[in-house]
Order: sequence, then structure tokens, then C-alpha cells
Amino acid sequence: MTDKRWLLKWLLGVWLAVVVLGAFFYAPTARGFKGESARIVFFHVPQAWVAVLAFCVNLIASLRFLRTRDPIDDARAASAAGLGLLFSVLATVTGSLFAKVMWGSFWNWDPREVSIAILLLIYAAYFALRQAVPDEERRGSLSAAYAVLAFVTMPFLVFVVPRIYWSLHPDTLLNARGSIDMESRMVQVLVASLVGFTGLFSWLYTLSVRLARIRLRRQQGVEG
Amino acid sequence: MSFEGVGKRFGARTVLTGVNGVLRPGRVVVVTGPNGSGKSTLLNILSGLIRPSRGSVRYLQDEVELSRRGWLSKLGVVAPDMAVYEELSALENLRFFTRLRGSKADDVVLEGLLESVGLARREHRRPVGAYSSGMKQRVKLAQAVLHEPAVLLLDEPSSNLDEAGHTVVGALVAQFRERAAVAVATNDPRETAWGDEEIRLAV
Amino acid sequence: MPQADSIFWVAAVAVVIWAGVFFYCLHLDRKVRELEEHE
Amino acid sequence: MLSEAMAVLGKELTGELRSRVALNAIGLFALTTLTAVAYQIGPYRIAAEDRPHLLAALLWIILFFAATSGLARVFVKEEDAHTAKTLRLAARPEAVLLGKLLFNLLLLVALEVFIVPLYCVLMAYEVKGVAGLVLVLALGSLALAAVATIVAAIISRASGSGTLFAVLTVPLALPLLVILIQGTRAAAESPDVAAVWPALRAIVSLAGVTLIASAYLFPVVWHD
Repeated sequence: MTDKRWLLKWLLGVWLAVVVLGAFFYAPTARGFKGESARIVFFHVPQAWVAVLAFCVNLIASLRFLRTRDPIDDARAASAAGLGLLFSVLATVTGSLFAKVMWGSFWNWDPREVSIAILLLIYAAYFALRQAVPDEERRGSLSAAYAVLAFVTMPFLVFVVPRIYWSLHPDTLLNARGSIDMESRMVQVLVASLVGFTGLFSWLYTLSVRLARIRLRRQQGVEG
Repeated sequence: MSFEGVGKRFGARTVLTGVNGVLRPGRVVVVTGPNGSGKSTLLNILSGLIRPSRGSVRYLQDEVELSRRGWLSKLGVVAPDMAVYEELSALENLRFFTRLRGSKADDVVLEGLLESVGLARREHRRPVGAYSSGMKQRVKLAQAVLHEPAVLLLDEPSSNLDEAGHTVVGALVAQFRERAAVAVATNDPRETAWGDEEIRLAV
Repeated sequence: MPQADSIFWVAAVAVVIWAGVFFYCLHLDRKVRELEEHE
Repeated sequence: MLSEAMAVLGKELTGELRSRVALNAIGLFALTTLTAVAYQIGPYRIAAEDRPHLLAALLWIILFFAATSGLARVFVKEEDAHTAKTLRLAARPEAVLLGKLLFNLLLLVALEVFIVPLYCVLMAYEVKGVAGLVLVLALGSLALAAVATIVAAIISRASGSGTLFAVLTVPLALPLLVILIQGTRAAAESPDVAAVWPALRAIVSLAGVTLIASAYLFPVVWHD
């Protein structure tokens, strides 16, 4: 148990526990919000950040697969996309919970919600594609191609869609999330949470890649 | 065109292991073996359409090595899983493939070629969809030799062909034997006779 | 003020969830390690 | 290279004019949806001030889903008819991509010429800035054809059915759809062309990004 990596994992465990406690006790109640609802930002923002980070890793792994055609890069792309999808689902759920408390409805077509939802659809489609291709090398190249396409459209999702505001009811809603003026203690907790969640992501990611590596070695081992 | 240690694996199933050989003008190579022994896969790898899981394929033209995509235009291929456009007529197909390869399409030459593979003139302008499988095979043969290929890869060229059709294929092989590297994947004894060299694949 | 106490509950539940996730990951890590050494 | 692309386009056109499969699919889909929408909603049930936006959204939903029912054919029929391998050996990837992209573009333009006037009549959608609308339609079709063509190339090599094409195209094209609806609404509301300028800028950049990604990705997808 003295191995450096185990230490790191236990540190992550303690770190995120402290973050949770900090989010509820150390950070002050944000002004202008109903009750304690703003505290969700300590979990919502890191999840969205990790989702985008995961999709970046997916892009890099996909581009590398297109050059090396090494199945392990394809496995890396798939693991990153899977975690990206998981964290964007979490971000969407925490986002709509926050919207429920703040604006009274789980979903009110706030541009940021639309962007996350489209992102979810894109990477769900990515996995639908992976399921539809039997030959594993072609599955790698086709899903890598779609991953690049998905990544290329993401800036439009995040930047263009919210600026051209579109909603069914024309009155623009006050977007409280964008305008919070963070006190220093809140910023500290948020940054700590970001670091913690990134640590968690890299741990889950390496775990899933190590698993894929074993599976690949088994497969190659079988036919020599 | 030389290939060493070529192997191919689809998932857990290994289709080819350690296949070596050289295709050179003047020596027709025949690839034989029971169905499923990977004859077509080997030809697909030689044509550059599929990457080998192991081993390598090298294409040399007067000592200059061409890249995989470079030698594609030098190939003439006939295979069961390759078709020509059924909504177009035989002539339109050949005109299309000629323009695709960047050369001017001269109908007289094309019609001559179609006749040389045994397709009667009155058929040239009817859509290929209305052809018999033997006539379709002849159009595929014409399409393969249209651009004077440097390598001819024939995968069961006489399938769907009657006796007359088979002699057409034999004439083509004889015609290209000297100036192109020819490989024929077949189990038909009439075709294995053409081979100067044989690669036998086991299952 | 009662409202303050309820935040303890929320925090407690959050910590418990994190502990569960953490130990599950640890468990997975150990199993993957065994598989790697077994190869 | 251009003449090779023109050869591919010529082949697609002759093939399509003879079999008219894609034309029928797209045309009938659009017509049935249009009549259903016109009959159900009709121009008078929508409040006046909502009309420019809602009618723009409905128009693009009809055009968008009609397109997804026919634009995949251009590659799927090559794989189904086993002509893909012949084409792969005979033509360069860039020529195939350009030729098929232009074909899909022409298909979309034909769909719009057929449906948009009919739509404006049936739904009493009076468009003040017709020039602006034509610009939005032309550039929008280019962007839509770009996305549809590269995704069609991807799914044609997967064993999925037509539904996979819709599953993969819709999320990628949603940002484009949002912008197109904005642009059409702007064109409907004001006669001068400057009104559609922000939307056009977004459409052009989206089309550019997709075309560049497709040029890089297509050879990877087309050749194994």
C-alpha cells in the first residue's frame, strides 16, 4: 500500500470528501438565490468541465487512431467518450435541478441547456455508430471520423447557439448562472472541486483503458 | 509487386498467415485453395483495399516504390463482390470509368473493347441491369483492362461464364501476360492451367 | 434554525455517496491490478 | 480533379434521373408532411406575432427531415450494389466526395424550389426579404449537404440501416438548424438583406468547417 499510485488515489478520496464538506459549510450562501440552491454550482460546473475535457481526450485519441490504427487508441477514444457522456448526463441533471429551484421548471430551453442536450445526442449517436460496425478496425476509423466531426461542431454549439438566443417564449430570461459574482471562498471551493473531479476522471479513464488493454492482449493472445 | 508474411485477422478469426510471393510481368501466379481459405482476402490486400494485419505489400515500378494509394490506378481488378453500374449501359459505364481515370473517352475504342470481350454491338447501349450475369461479367472484364493496367488481379474471372466466355478470359490473360503482373484466384482447373506459379492456401 | 440542520443531512448524504463511489473504484482498481499481474 | 468530380456528378444524375428513387423519397416525404402540417395547423391558428418564427421553424423541420430521408442514398446504394469497390479502385477520394456532395446539393435545391413556394402559399407565409431568404436557403443547403454527405459516407460502411443516418445526422445538424430558423425568420420579417447577415455568417463558417473536416476525413472513411 506504500506504492505512490495508491497514495494518490487515497488523496483523491479525501480531497473530494473535503470538497463536498467545503461546498456545504465553508462556502457562504450566495446572495440572490433561493435558499442554498447555488451550492449545486460546485458540482454542476466541474461535471460540465470534465465532460468537455473527456471529449477533448476522445478527439486526441481518435486522431491518433487514424494515424496509428492501433486498437488501444480506439479503446482510449471509446473510454473517453463514455465518460464524457456520463458526465454530460450528470451536468444536465444537476443543471435542470438548479433550473427547477431557480425558475420553477426542469427545462425552459435556456441556451446552455439546449447546447448540453445536443452534445448528449451527438455522443449517444457516437455509441450507436460503434454498435453498428462489426469489424473492429473499421469501427475504429468510422467512429474516429464521427468524433472529429462532432468535435468540430462543438464550438458552434457552445458559442453560436446561445448568442443567437432562441426560445419559444420571446421574453429573455434572466440567466442568473452567468452573472454570479463569486466570493473568494466560493472560488476556492469551486477550483478545488474542479481539480478533484479532474482527478476522478483521470482515474476512471486510466482504469477503463487498462481494462481494454487486457482485453486486447487476451484477444491477440488467443490467436498467437 | 511483392508481398511478405501477409496475414489478416477479422476479430478472432485468422484468415491468412505468412503468405509470400511476387507478381511480375511474364509469370502468371495462380492462387488456389478451398473456399474460405482467404483467396479473395489476399487479392483485396494486394489491391490495397484492405490493410494486412501483419506483413507488408510493396509495389515497385522501375525501382520506384509507389504508395498504397499510388498503385490503385495501376490496377485492373475483377471480383465477385465488384459490380458495374446497373442503371447505366455498358458503354456509359466504360465512358464513366475512362473519364474517372482522367483520359478522354473515345466511343470507337470502347465499343471495340466491348466487342473483344464478346459483347454484341446491339447490347452496348442497353442498361447493364437488363444483362445476363455472363454479359455483366464481360463488362467487368472490359472495365478491368480499360486503362492498360500494370497489375491484373482476377478473382474467379470465369464465374457465370460459358465456354465462349472462358476463352475470352484466357485470351485476356494471354494478352496481358507479358506486359502486366497477373494473379488469378480460382479453383477452376481450366484456369489453374494458365499459372506459371501457384500459391496454395490452406483453411 | 431548523433550516440549517437540514443542510447537514444533504452534506452527509453527499459524503456517503462519494465514499461509496470511491471504495467501488478502489475495488475495481484492485481487480484490474490482479488481472494485469495474472497476464 | 474537377473533371473527375464532374464525371461522378454526371453518373449520379443519370442514375438518379433513370431510377428517381431519392427524388421520390424526398419529394413525397416533403409533400405529405407539408399537407399534414398545412391541414392541421393552417395559417390562421397561429397568433400574428408568433407567425414569422413558428412558420420558419416548421418550414425547416419539413425540409430537414425530408432531406434526411433521401441524402444517405448517394453512398448507401454504392455499397448495396457492390459498385463501391469498383469506384474505389477507379476514382480519387476527393473526386468522389465533391461529385456526391454536389449531387446532394442539387437534390436539396430541387427540394427547396419545389416545397418553399408551396409552403408560403399554403401557410400564407408572406416573406418580406425574399433575397435574404434565397441566400439563407442557398448557403443553408450547402452546409446541410456537407454534413449529410460525410455522414452518409460513414454510415454506408456500417451495417446500420437508414435510421442510423438520421440518428447520426440530426444531432450534428441541430446547431445549423437553429441558425437556419433564425435566418429564415429574419428574412421573413424585414426586406433588407442586412437582417440575415448574422445568420449567414454563422452558416458560412459552419459549412466551411464541415467541408474542411470532410476533406480530411473522407479518404480515411472511403479507403479502409
